[in-house]
Amino acid sequence: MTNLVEGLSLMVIGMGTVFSFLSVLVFFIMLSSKIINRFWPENLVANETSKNNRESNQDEIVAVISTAVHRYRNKKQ
Amino acid sequence: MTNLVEGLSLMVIGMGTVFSFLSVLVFFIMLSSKIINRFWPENLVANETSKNNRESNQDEIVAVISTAVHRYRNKKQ
Amino acid sequence: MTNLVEGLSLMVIGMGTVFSFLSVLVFFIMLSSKIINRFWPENLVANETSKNNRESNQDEIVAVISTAVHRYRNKKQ
Amino acid sequence: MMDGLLTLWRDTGIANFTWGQAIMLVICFGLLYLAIAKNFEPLLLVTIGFGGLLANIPNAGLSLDAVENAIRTANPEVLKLIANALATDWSSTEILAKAYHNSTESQQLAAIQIARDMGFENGMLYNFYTVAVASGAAPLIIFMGVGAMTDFGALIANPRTLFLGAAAQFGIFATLIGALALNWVPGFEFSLQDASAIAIIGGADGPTAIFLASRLSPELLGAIAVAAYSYMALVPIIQPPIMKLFTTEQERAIEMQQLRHVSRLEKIVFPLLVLILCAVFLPSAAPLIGMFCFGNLMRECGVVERLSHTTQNALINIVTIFLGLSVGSKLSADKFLALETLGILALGAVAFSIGTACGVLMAKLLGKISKHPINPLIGAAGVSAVPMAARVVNKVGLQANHHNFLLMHAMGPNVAGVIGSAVAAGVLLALVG
Amino acid sequence: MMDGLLTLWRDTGIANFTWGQAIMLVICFGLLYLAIAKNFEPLLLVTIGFGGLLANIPNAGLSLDAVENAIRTANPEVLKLIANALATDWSSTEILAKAYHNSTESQQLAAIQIARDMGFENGMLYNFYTVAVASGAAPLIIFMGVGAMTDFGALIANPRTLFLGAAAQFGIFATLIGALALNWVPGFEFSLQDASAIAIIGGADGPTAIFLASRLSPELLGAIAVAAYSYMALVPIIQPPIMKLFTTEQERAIEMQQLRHVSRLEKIVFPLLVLILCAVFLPSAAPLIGMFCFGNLMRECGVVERLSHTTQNALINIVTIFLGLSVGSKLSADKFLALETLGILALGAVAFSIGTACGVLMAKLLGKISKHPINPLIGAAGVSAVPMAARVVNKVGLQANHHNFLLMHAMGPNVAGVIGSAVAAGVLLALVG
Amino acid sequence: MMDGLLTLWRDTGIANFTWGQAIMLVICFGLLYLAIAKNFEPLLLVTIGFGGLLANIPNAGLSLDAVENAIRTANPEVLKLIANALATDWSSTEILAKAYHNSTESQQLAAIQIARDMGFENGMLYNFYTVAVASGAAPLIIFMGVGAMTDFGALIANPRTLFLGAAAQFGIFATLIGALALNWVPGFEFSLQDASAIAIIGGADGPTAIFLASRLSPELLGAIAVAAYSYMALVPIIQPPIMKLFTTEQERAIEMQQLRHVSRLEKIVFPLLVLILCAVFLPSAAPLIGMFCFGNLMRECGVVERLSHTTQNALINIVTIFLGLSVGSKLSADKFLALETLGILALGAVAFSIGTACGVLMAKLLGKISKHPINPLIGAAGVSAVPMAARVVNKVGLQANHHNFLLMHAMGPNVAGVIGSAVAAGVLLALVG
Ligand code: NA
Ligand code: NA
Ligand code: NA
Repeated sequence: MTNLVEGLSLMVIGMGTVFSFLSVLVFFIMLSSKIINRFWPENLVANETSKNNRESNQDEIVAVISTAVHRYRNKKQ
Repeated sequence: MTNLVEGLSLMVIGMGTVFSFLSVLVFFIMLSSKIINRFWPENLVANETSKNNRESNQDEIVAVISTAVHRYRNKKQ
Repeated sequence: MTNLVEGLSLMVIGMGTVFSFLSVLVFFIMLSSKIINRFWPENLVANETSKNNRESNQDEIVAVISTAVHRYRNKKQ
Repeated sequence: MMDGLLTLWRDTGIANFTWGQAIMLVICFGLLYLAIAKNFEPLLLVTIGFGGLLANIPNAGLSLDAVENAIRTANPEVLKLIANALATDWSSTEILAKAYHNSTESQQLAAIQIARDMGFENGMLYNFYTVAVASGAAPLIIFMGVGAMTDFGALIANPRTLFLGAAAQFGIFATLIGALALNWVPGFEFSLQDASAIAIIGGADGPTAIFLASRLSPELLGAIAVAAYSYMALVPIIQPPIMKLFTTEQERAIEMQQLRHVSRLEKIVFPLLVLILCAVFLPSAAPLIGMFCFGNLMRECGVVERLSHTTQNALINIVTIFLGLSVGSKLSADKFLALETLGILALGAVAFSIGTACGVLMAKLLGKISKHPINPLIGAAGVSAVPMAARVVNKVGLQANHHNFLLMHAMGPNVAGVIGSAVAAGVLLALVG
Repeated sequence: MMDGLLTLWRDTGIANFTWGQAIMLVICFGLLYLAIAKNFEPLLLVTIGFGGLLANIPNAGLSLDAVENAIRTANPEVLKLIANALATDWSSTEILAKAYHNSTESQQLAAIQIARDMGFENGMLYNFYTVAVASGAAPLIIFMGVGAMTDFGALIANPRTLFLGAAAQFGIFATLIGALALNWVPGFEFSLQDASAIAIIGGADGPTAIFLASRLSPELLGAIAVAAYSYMALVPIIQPPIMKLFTTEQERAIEMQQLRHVSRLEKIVFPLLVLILCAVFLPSAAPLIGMFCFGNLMRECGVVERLSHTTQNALINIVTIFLGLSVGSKLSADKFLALETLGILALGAVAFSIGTACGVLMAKLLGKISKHPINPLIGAAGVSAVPMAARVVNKVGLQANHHNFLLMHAMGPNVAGVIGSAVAAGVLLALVG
Repeated sequence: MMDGLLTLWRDTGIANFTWGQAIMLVICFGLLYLAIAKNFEPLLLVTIGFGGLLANIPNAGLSLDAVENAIRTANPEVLKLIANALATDWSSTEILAKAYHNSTESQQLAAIQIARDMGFENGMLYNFYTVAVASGAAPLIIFMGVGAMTDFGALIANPRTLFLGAAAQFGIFATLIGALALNWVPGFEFSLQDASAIAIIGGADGPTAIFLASRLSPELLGAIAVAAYSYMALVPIIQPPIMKLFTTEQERAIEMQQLRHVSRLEKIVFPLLVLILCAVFLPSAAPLIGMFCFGNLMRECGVVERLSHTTQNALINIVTIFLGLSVGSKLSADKFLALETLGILALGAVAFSIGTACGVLMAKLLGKISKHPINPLIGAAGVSAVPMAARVVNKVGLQANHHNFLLMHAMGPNVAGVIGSAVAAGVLLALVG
């Protein structure tokens, strides 16, 4: 019985802590996102360009190979 | 001398155990193989088809590339 | 003060040891290089041939692929 | 030579099998079957199952320490010396074993020295358990690996989903009450520690459950770990009916807005933020949350890719193998084949169900006060069970609306659940540990 | 400053070299030469050889524990305190070292505490040895890795090849007798434990030999491991003449039927089957066979590929490095440069030869009672030494018949030999350990 | 329930923060910033920095052992029992903690047993530190990995660059004098051990510095490791002005001859040669040089590629993670926020500068007596800091002459510096340890 009471108090404290902790975390995530996106915004264009460059090279290689396969198959028929 | 006798008895018991153990294992492997192949036979065709599919794709790629290499070399000459 | 004297003696012994050790090492490296290159010279040609073989295969593949890419691009234009 | 044969016979499994061990072997084969044939959390259930097999080989003593192995031989002289070291009398080997576990560290050391002097040694699985689990290292390293494999982008893009991860932890605390209430049933005697360790099953997070159980209730570790991983594997069966019970077809069809892009810097700051909050408000959660955040920082910071790669591969795999074998070593008949295990299994199911329901209800509440539409299904992912729960959400969502892809939205509450249960574990450690 | 120079000089290797250490260094360079230039089992012989070099650096004490390092300094005050803790008198450092090894665990602990209080520490190789070999962990983990790398398909397709693996173990037990008979030669005093540890060289299986030696006769571990790996590397030289001696050209030319396909389920069931038999009949073989089967199950079950991959790569490589260094740490002059080592080397050669002969003879017998033709050469693969022995069989077979590819057929007895020697090790552990 | 809330509050970080911890957290965030944003030796500074964060979480006790954690609670009964075991009185927890560290091994064991009996446990970082650093294992394994990653070709082609690596070690011994001289400043009290551990920062080699500090001055380990890695990261800023101060534009423009081809056999013989010299002349350097040569032999011998690959990847990465966290665990406020740390940082900068200058001057001297032209810049690479210092040499060389590629020539002195500082560490261990 005393244990059950202890358990109930654990539940209240526990859920309270979980909610408080995560609420504070929500607040700070929002705050940090705002600060970061205002003062150190990610240069999306630059990033994606360099990424695109790399990817487009790969795309081209894929394109070349698949074209080669295609032509080869057509020729086979 | 007593050690030698002990050694001989170790040899008899040891080889006996090794042979018994592996004989029983032979029996159970055969039994399990029979049971498995009767009740849960591996769908070889399905398996191999899917495998073949994968492999045939690879084969085709290999074929394409080697053809390409070939043509390229012939052209070079 | 005594510590400082000890430190000075450590410095002399230490630098002495470092220099002696590395000097002996210099000597033995030179000696071993001479011995090795006289008695067990590396068959550079053989080595490089086998390496070249492997590499030339790769070179050819690279060449084939880049040619394919080239032709593909020219065709595209 | 007859002596030799007799020794060998007395040593065989047939001559020493107990019913309990036979049943445990069957149970462990069952775990292996579920893992291999049904793909139930195979990484842990294959290793735990096999560890359980090894632990229940009669007369091998793989999961016993040197003293327990000495006691197992039941040689009166050996027993007398050990009883002497423990400063007790002895009438049966069981009583002596119990006395050994209840004696002080210095008495235990004396007993170990005597057992070693007589040539007894720790079993291999006992050594693995000591190094990997009793020290707390293995679950924490796995947690670091999980951190290195987790992308918090979805959570940072929509931080309010943290509330869903918080709500789902109600499963933990409700189960705690349930475990204590079970004490009214004759045969159950869960201490507050036991109840807390059982409750954490509701966190749906393997390493957290093993870590907490190893601190609070090592005796129940085997059953708790098996229950936790089994229910995590059963998420696709347990959750959908509950999700459907608490939502209407219409609610399940709600489409959500695409998540915004999250910058690299936001992702780097996130683990540091979580760590600071943990340091300020809940230091007892520091081992779990600290290692998790460390793994995640290695992932996101972009300058230690080789460490992050090894953490996600070789290191977590090696630790998983030894963690699984060690947990399996706790699947001994005398501890697992007890009424408690049935209670733990029942409570685990309750914990998952309550957690799911609370997550869904919280999502409904959140949907009412939010400007953007929120599909209540994503609340179910708050129990963690990453990434299975999020996938289940996606599947149930698609059933209601063929254009409704909830996977990314469910990843937010899903990873929030991991943090939530680590926080809950921290509270339990602080107040009960 | 003169003091410093003197200390440094007294510390140098030149001032402390003993003949024994110089010879051991030459031997270790020999092992490295064989490994690097002749490709003799390089994974183990490079690591063991280098460990041996490190262990024989005079005055470095890398393979000594704190107390041995304290005794090595020969400072009378230090020796007095240690002798006091061990409750003995002392006249020479050798006698004190011996007393230390023969004293009880609690006396040893007292001596260690005193040595630590005076600033002495365990050598690095001693630590590696304790963690990797004395605990039994490293050979078992390697065995798990070997299990994960072994395909039992050939054995399951033709289970009778297990008899070949059984017959080849006769080499073990014949060597056991040989070792005991050697006691008639003055200078040899092999106990039953020593003889058993030596005999296992005939099992042609590195981790099994190291594991058994570490349990039964740690003093001989270095020589036994070196002999085992050396002869495994010499299989292509030792076996062919024996194979040819017991077979006719005609027999060697026998072609065998292609092996049937083995299903995935059969391969999954196999390790579990072996484990059950081990549990029922020979629990003392459980550590070896258990870990081996665990590795094999991870390989075959198909649901834990990432664990299997790590076991076969990062994990087994890491453990190999530390196992090799640890074994090498046992190559100290006082233990290796003894008459016993010559005896062990001679016995090892005998063991391999007898094992090979028995395997071949058993294959001839089996061929007579079998419907399908059996090439007696494949019996030679029964000694294990995977996969070298099977390759040798293939080569000798091709010499007799250019269309005779025996490799796959030899893999059956080859892996059977691994199980056979693990079983033999279990028997020896049960009766002699 | 009020009790519970109170316990939780008393447990929080806010209620327990000390100024020291807060400042340490800021410093550790600074280290993380430098590592992530500025790419300063990120592998070590990310892990050390995060370890430091974890160690300074108030009330978490992650870097304390069981007894220290027991003392931290300040429960009078607990303190009384521990003081009893240590046979001391106690007035404050600080005094008791000090008494614990100064007591004998057997008293410490008694105190540990009591703390364990009362349920206290080692913090996670303390366990990591014990296994990884106190044993000496982690820095040695890292050194093995560095050996496996180092190509000595450039050094073998031009062995005289070893003299540059020797000269640069003058930075170590000059710093030693400096540290002892600092004792004249009130507040500094460096023992000879402390001074030696600090001096090794001038070796510009992380694992060597950590290994030596763990042997000679564990209290200063945190500050020394941070200083060593920070200055290694600052090499591109510290070295160029010194290099330019001691050379003329003309000297910096000197072009060097292409290095000759070095055969595989020469590369195999090299690590064995270094090991033999170490065994003969300086056994106290055997742990460092031995492991380094072992790694290099695995790399070059060509027959154990799988071991070499794992050593360079999974193994070194795993050990780096735990080494970093362990070193970070030593960044506690009471040890780091002391006047000593400022002294260490100042001495470290001096050490690097003197080492650089001596290397350059030696290169000028060598250039004068050599037939082939030698660019004095390559002497700066003799401090080690592989490969950063060599890159800096290359860059400064290119500034003076656009066709002057010195990278390969600087690699010789660069790796010579690694051997040089290992030798210096051996001397210090032999004379001061
Ligand atoms: Na959770
Ligand atoms: Na064998
Ligand atoms: Na250096």
